[in-house]
Amino acid sequence: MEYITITTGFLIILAGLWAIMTRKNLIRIIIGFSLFDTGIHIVMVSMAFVKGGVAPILDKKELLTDTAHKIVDPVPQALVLTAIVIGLGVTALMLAYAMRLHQEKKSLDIESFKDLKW
Amino acid sequence: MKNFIITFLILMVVWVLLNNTFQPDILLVGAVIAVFLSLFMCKRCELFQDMNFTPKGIFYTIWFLGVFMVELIKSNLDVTKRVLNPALPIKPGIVEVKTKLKSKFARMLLANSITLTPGTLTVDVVDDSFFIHWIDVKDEDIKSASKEIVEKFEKYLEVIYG
Amino acid sequence: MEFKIITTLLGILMLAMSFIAIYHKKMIVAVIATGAVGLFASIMYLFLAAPDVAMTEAAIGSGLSTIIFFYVLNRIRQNDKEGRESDEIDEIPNK
Amino acid sequence: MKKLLVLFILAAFVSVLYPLYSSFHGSTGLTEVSQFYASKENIEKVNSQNLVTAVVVTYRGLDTLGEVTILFLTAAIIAFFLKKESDKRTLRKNSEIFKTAAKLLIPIITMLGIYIFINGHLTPGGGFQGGAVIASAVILMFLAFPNMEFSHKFFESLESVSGLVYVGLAAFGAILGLGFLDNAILPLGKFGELFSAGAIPVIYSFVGLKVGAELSNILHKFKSVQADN
Amino acid sequence: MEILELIGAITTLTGSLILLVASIGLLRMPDVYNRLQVGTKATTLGTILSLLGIILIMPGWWGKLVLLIFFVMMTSPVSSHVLARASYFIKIPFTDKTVVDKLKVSAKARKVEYEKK
Amino acid sequence: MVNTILEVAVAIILLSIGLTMIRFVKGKTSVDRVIAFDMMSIASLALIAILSYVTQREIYLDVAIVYGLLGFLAVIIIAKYLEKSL
Repeated sequence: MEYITITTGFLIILAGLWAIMTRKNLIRIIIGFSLFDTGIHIVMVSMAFVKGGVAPILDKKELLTDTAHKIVDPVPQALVLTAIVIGLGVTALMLAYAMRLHQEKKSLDIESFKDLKW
Repeated sequence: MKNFIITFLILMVVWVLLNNTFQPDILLVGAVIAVFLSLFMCKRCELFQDMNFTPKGIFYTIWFLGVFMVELIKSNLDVTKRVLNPALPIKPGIVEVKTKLKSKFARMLLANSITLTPGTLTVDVVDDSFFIHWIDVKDEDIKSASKEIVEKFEKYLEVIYG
Repeated sequence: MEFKIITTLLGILMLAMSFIAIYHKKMIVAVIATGAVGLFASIMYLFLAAPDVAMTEAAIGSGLSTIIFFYVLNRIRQNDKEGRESDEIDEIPNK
Repeated sequence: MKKLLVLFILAAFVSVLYPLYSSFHGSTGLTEVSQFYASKENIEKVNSQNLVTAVVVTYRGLDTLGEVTILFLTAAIIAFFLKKESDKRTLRKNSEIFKTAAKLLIPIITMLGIYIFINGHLTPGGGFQGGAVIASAVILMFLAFPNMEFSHKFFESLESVSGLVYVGLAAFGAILGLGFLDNAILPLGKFGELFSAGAIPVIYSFVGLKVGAELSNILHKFKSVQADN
Repeated sequence: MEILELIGAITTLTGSLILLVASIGLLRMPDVYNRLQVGTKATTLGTILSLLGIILIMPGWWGKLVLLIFFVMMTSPVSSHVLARASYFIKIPFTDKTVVDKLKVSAKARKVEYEKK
Repeated sequence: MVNTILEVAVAIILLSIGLTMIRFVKGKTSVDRVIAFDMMSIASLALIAILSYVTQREIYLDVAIVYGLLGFLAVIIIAKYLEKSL
């Protein structure tokens, strides 16, 4: 099963990258970043999956003996949990920038922001 | 005061359902949080003002739930019949119905029940008339439409919410 | 229960949704599709035995970020002089 | 021409990722670090049912501190960038049914958020998820009653007080000689009950309050000025 | 005990069948309002029946499942009402089979202009 | 026996999610797509409940509650955006 999810994750990463590089609208580019994020999270969680493992929450007696051989890896899950929250912060920040740029130039097209081009 | 007590009770029920135990320490924590929340949220709300706490009211609440479940199942049989029929027998339209209910909470319950029962969907509410999208219009007149759609719930809600 | 088939179907749905998110003409449909990718991802995390991550993804990655997207689209529409939607704005040649 | 360049970049990316993908054969066991975290003596030392929470709050507690700081910085930068316009628009009145339902649902949703972050060491969830649920209750309030006054002062002071308590609790462990963000500053309790796992529920509750206040602030910044409903 | 589990499983199966009917209705109905009708009713009952089945199979879990049922019953009609109100406001067209529109008459009498799309 | 019936139920729910997906792609108006999104999220809620029985973990139901809540909020905010009163 982990092969299927990891493949999905990589394909979504590629789709997000494609959106970032080919789309013109700023909001669409931010959507691409969001997809990229989701793909990376799926890849990381599927790397943590152990065959036959259960969720690392020990609410049953039988899980307490020899825990390490029954659960899936908790560390990558904790990292992904952190990454999702930071992803929200990054998305919010990018959207605020996009809104500000639209207030300045009345356009969302990335081609119209070439003040720094030489 | 009535509002405060009812909000507190609802929050406690939610807390007990979530934890699914009756241990005293958990109940104590829940009570502290619920008192704090209902003090904080219920400064101005007048949601449960008109509720009647008589035995008759409680009996009618249970009876209302039963009627509602029966109507929900009937509505689904109706929908299934219409959807699976190859001819797609629908005759939709928006009709107007009147209600006598004054309490806001009762009106919300009435609108939700209308939405979940056979072929009707509340589209808009203006003063005391509800505008309802009916999938199979039988009667365009206000009075007979009201009788068809509203009355079966209204008589229970009238008792519960005075 | 055969988890493999269910995850395969979820993966196909997610890929279709991300395709819609990239290529659909209307911006609001694209944003809804992004939210749907998050929702399916959250179910996939449950199959991968990660309920904590699933809850975070459902609440934050899919829920709150969709809501922020809509607030921003609304303000862009408000700031635009003619009240155009965000997907109509970039069609104008800006020369 | 440009499409070709993009394709080339994508191909380069794929060629970098491919070894990672092809060398993946599904993990068969935990890594050494995780085995250390999941060993019997360490579980008894932290006494938390949810191992993810144990990792997030104690072992990797500094990361969480940094994450909360990042959220705070995001809120500050957004407030700096977005200027408030003062235009007043007339909005369409909300339907009465939606308002009544919101009045009923807001306390219940807040209760749910509090449950999620207090039980962070027993069930999935914790400070971040609970904070997000509380923020969604605030959004429901924005949607149902657009011109209700939102007391910035209260939320900002809630945020700073809970942040201070969080750092204070973390430093308290270091003062006692146990380590920064150690959970043994409170009695550990019996495994699997609400009052167990030492300071984890307390710390996570304050993280939850802080995250909820911060997210509500960010969302309020994105909401435009409105009047006349 | 086993009979109860079997009844629960069959209830869940019924719920999923109702969800299937809902999705077929979503495909077949001609306009937004009719789709909304089918969607709301059938999904609500389908979900409630599925959750009831799980309660019958695992009676120890009733707390959270009852809360979930209450939640679905409270939120689903409200969200569909808000959607219907919005789609009437932005003048999404009715199907040709529609026979009567009382809301239009009433809006004219109250001098409320709905927005032109 | 119970497991077999539940497998059939899961297959039917997945089928209905797929059919809803067709409506999402075909669309016509944005409101149609929003309805499809709402239906998908509610159907997935039933899927999560069945999954929590199959894996015998009660804790998954917490995820389902949060899931339902956020789906409801998303639908409301889209409706308010469409009628230009956000």
